[in-house]
Amino acid sequence: MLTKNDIAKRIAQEVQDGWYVNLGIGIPTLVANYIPDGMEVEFQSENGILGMGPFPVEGTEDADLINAGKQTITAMPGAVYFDSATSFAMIRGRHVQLTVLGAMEVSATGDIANWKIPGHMVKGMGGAMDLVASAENIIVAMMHTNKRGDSKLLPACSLPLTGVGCVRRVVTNLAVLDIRDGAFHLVERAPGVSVEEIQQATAGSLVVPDQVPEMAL
Amino acid sequence: MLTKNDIAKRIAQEVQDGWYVNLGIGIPTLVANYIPDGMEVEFQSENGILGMGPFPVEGTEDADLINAGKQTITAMPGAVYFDSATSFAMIRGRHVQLTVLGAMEVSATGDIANWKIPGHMVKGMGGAMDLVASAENIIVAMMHTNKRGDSKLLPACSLPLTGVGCVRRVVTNLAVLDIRDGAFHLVERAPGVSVEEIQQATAGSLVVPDQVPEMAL
Amino acid sequence: MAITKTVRDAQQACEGVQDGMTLMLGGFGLCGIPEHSIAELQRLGVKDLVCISNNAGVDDFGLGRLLQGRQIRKMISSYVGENDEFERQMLSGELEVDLIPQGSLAERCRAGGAGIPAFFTPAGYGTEVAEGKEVREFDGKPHILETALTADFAFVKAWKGDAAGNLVYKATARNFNPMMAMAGRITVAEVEHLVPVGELDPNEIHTPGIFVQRIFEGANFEKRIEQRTVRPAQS
Amino acid sequence: MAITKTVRDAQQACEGVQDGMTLMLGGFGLCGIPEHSIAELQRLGVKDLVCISNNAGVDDFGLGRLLQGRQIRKMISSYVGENDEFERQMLSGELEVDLIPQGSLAERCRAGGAGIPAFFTPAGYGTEVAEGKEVREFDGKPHILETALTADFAFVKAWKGDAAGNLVYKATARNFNPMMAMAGRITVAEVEHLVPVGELDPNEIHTPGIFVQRIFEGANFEKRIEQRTVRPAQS
Repeated sequence: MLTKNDIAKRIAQEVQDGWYVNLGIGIPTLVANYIPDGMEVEFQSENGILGMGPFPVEGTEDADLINAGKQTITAMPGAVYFDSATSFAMIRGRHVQLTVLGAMEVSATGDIANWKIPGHMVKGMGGAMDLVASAENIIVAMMHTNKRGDSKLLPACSLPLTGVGCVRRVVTNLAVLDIRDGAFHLVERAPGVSVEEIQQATAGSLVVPDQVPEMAL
Repeated sequence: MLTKNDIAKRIAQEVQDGWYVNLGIGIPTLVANYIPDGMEVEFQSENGILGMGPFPVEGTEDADLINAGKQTITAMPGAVYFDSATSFAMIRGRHVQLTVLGAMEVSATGDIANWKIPGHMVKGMGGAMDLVASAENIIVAMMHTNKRGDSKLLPACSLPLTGVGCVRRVVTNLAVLDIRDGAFHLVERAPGVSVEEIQQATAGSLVVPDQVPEMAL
Repeated sequence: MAITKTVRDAQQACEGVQDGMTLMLGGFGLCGIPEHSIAELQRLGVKDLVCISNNAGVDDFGLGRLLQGRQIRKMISSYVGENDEFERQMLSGELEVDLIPQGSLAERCRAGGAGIPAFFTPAGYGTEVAEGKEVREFDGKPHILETALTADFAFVKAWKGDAAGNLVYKATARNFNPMMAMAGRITVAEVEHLVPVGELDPNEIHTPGIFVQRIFEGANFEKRIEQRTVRPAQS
Repeated sequence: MAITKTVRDAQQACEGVQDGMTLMLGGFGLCGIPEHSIAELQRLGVKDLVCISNNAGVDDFGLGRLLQGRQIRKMISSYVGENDEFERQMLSGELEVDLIPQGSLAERCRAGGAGIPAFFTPAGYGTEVAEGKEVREFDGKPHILETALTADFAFVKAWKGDAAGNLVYKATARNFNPMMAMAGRITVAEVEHLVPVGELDPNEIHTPGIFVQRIFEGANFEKRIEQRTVRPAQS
């Protein structure tokens, strides 16, 4: 079973040279830690920076330089700042090659719910609806089940949607799964996790090929 | 009867402190020459400058600094450059207080035609359609009649339109006229020009008040 | 000759703000917010405000200060966490909240300033955000029609500015400020450094002065950091 | 780590341009045009092009060079004077011309780059530009629906740029370049000065590198002036 850092590590393997990548809050943020040195990848944060670097060295924080999670950050050489309209022009206009974000639920048709639980305080969708409606390549990073042990990979989302038919791949603590033709297709198992465990934890239609390799991390 | 420079001089009297002004090609361009020193007025050129100054001193021309007429210009202190989308955001968003432009025909309902003569080479509307569709305050600067002596102030335009119901005031070599309620309202006569001459040169409905003062230039 | 927009201070800048008005306020979280104008709005005690702002501040800073005095009737935002008083007022129904996708919020403000009354975007299609909105397909993909936002007053914060209202922002403190500056009937800019006209390079200005009606230099910006994240200094 | 976009020269930058493609070309008049890319397109001899450009150059410079070789099938522009060969081809029906208001042209390119498939504008309502287009009233004022423009290749010209594709324009040579950079499937930038990554202040970049796929430094820009207007030196 993968840790959150392992999930990030596995997703980092999806990133290709020359890609602009938007990482959501939580596990997705960790992906940046596992990009190989020398790989030409730039991170976009929707509040207005391309070329986001690591957290600042203590004492050099700048209140004017934050990421979408409102954390203090740094800028890499070649970075650029821009306004929010331009930022979402990049996202909506499909200039960002990969979006990684968390989810509460994902459906077998690629729907995603990650912003609202009826009856609970609703904080808002932030940029998530723009991101999922536009990105060509969306990977969801999440635990396979919720705190009650219920599957988060469903035939249909029960929570209010963030986007429709947009998720292409899900990486969980148990598996890598692709979404197509109305089903989850098992691609890889987490080390030590059996196909049966994955089947049990997946409520939506699951297609299991003959060979399901274990992830190489 | 006014010269082209006189027309510009008369229009300059319309300009108020604190206004951003867009001047079209031809007579309108001359308006800038008659703004009193010390008046806070900035000229916008739709190709991307606010705070346009006079032509450059010989030898200091810069190919990168032109106006919408493609003439070399200078920038005043406080000037700013921007892209064409932002430029027309200013125009469409009604941030420019006054637009002065030329016309081939103006109708008594405020329609304007100034871009196309069927059968002749059509060069295009440039920014004129955006300007007339958006500006709150549009003054047309033109000769009262065309080269054949026909009135350019008509019941309805005969040429393809640039904009509909948008012109508020016309300043010609003969008169200042306001457009409202489907008629030209005579406001001022050019020095030495009689009301009868203006009536004769105006094909559209003309309302003449009891008193028609002569322009003070 | 450049048009002078300078006012003395936040008090003069906020003249004319009245109960029931719609305000835009720049900033993302607490980054790049017009903190002096917000303090003055609190002092003025204007009520029943509709505030368009990406976030709602924290309990004692940013828009949280106006929430304390129940000055806000409605918030139009994309994300409103980090504020207990906000949560209390929202859950009790005292505060109306309109949540819209962040990109649509930014684009709707720009549209308002640019004279574009409506545009199509894919964001929110198939979600509750699309309810009651026109849906149309372009290239086989459904989009929803979103309308422009404008405000009686827009309050923005910049790093540098001049008397002509030209503004330069710093780093990610730019965020929503440029579009909101465009969309205010009266736009008030507070800046860290008010420089003489002509000092800003005309190539490097982010907000042309035409969008700004009033400008003042604020003293002692607090510029609070919401999430201080650091790494240790390397030895 | 920054993504490298540098190519050797115009020849490498234009690889993949084919007959029948839609191209965008920045510039206003002859100001800020991608003159090296145009020269290369002429050398390549690609034909049947659809060119989106505010103007069409003069007889022997700018897009006029592609008109000479009858490489252009259709021009989408706002103003096309100053070019005899253009006039000849247009009147003879060899060249198709789509004239659109300048502000709509700029906004349609921006929309294409920003994933906005369509928007409403008042420009052109009641004129032949509105023919066949949807009309809708907002606040009692009629607007027409305009759609986004995109291109297979966009060619832009900047003053300074770096290997990451970040661009800075000079003065009014900015014009259509930023929006066209956004709207090209492949955007080629030619710059007067290619500077090391990290040298451009990230606050002062006009076109973020994400919009640019190829960049090269041009040698010996001609930068022809169309209307040289001057006043005498004062004594």
